[in-house]
Amino acid sequence: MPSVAQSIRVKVLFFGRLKEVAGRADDSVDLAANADIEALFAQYATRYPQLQQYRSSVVASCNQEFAAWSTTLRSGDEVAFLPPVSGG
Amino acid sequence: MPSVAQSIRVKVLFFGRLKEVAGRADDSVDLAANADIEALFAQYATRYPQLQQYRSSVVASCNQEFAAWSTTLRSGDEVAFLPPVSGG
Amino acid sequence: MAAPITDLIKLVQEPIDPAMLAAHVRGPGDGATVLFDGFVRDHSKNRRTLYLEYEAYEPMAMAKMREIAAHLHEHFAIHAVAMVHRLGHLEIGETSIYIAVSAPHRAAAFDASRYAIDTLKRTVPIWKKEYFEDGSVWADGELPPVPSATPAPETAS
Amino acid sequence: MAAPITDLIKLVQEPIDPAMLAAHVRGPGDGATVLFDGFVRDHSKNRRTLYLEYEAYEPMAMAKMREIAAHLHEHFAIHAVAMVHRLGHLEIGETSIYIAVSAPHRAAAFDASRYAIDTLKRTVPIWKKEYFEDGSVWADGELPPVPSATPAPETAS
Repeated sequence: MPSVAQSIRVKVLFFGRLKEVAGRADDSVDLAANADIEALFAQYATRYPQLQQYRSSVVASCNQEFAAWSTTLRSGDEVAFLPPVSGG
Repeated sequence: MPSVAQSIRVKVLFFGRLKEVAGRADDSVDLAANADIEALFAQYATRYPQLQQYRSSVVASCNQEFAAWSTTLRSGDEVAFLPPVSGG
Repeated sequence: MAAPITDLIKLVQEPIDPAMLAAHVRGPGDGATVLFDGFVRDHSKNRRTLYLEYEAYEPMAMAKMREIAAHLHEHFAIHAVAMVHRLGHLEIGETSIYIAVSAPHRAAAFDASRYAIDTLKRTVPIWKKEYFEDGSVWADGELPPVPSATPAPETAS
Repeated sequence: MAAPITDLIKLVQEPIDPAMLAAHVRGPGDGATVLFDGFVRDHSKNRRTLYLEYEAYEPMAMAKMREIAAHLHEHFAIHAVAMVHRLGHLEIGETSIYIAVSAPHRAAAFDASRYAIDTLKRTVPIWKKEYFEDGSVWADGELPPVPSATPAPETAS
């Protein structure tokens, strides 16, 4: 785990099949400062290897707005991993 | 009036403002055999001169189907004079 | 050119019941209905409308509405159509025309609904008289397209 | 980007009441409402559907639905919008999404209704799980468009 000075804490949400693959709907995680959403996903894909296969069919949001994978995270951000939407 | 052998009898209907101009909703009229819808309208325009100004904004139907002004009438036909439609 | 049995095409004097029409068209294989509700506006060309009167050439209007429904089935992947026009005296806000179209998928229902109301307004012999505080006028309308030559007529008697 | 006060945007667990939504959007200056009713089909890809479960990322779904309503007001000459999506367990035939759009003239209401449902299906974070006799699947969906570069983020704390 990174030292306190170098780490940020973000809230993470999983929806749809991602929630089933991760076995959880939400999490709170410590990351290195300057980590982006891509790095956050990679960290979960290490923990839940099945997640990796969904990478190309997932979009991410940061603070309830769609966000690029390269978005740099800040402490307190709420990141969600969203499979293809099927409302309506 | 034409002789019986040469005449046909048609039913005539007026709608919308034409009904007001003609002062009637329906009529039954004798016409020369081979008369067309144009001739029928002309006959009413003679009787109700105000009708003439509507000629270009009227369509006719024969037996409840839109019909050309050159349609030759037969005895028993139901002709209607229809102003621009405004349902909906 | 009779409309399929599932369709409901009517001219009525009494108020239209939207829930009944929406329920009428819904089938278990459908996924969407598009409903068009046309009702009386409180103004027309900057004049305050008091009420409207609708009249129709009823048998021909019914025939033309059935033709529209038949066209919808031929050209769009829809399930059922309900199309009801009210006649007589209508107050502000009262529904004059209600069209319900159901389909397995929404695109066909949208396309069919729009075709139906656009065509009804151009071709169905119904007329609207607008009553204002200082008089009344027959609404401007559209002149239906008419065949330019005489089709072979049916003998009427 | 708040929607005007006349709009009604909701996520609900209980059945949707179409008559209430239709009444909500109708104003005296309007002449038409277009209503879109999306409900549960009895089949999906030739399999018999038993029921559906919908889930949402609720605060973001609400934000995206409000954005859609705001877009409608900016781009179409409409009066009001009601847009309600149901979540949880839905039986065959039950309404999952209902959109009501009112306008003085029908073209804007049609265009806005279609834009609303098309955009909702592409961008609002809601997911549908289909239950069949022999199992369940998350429905195929659409991947929302995502900014390719990072917008300047708001500081979150």
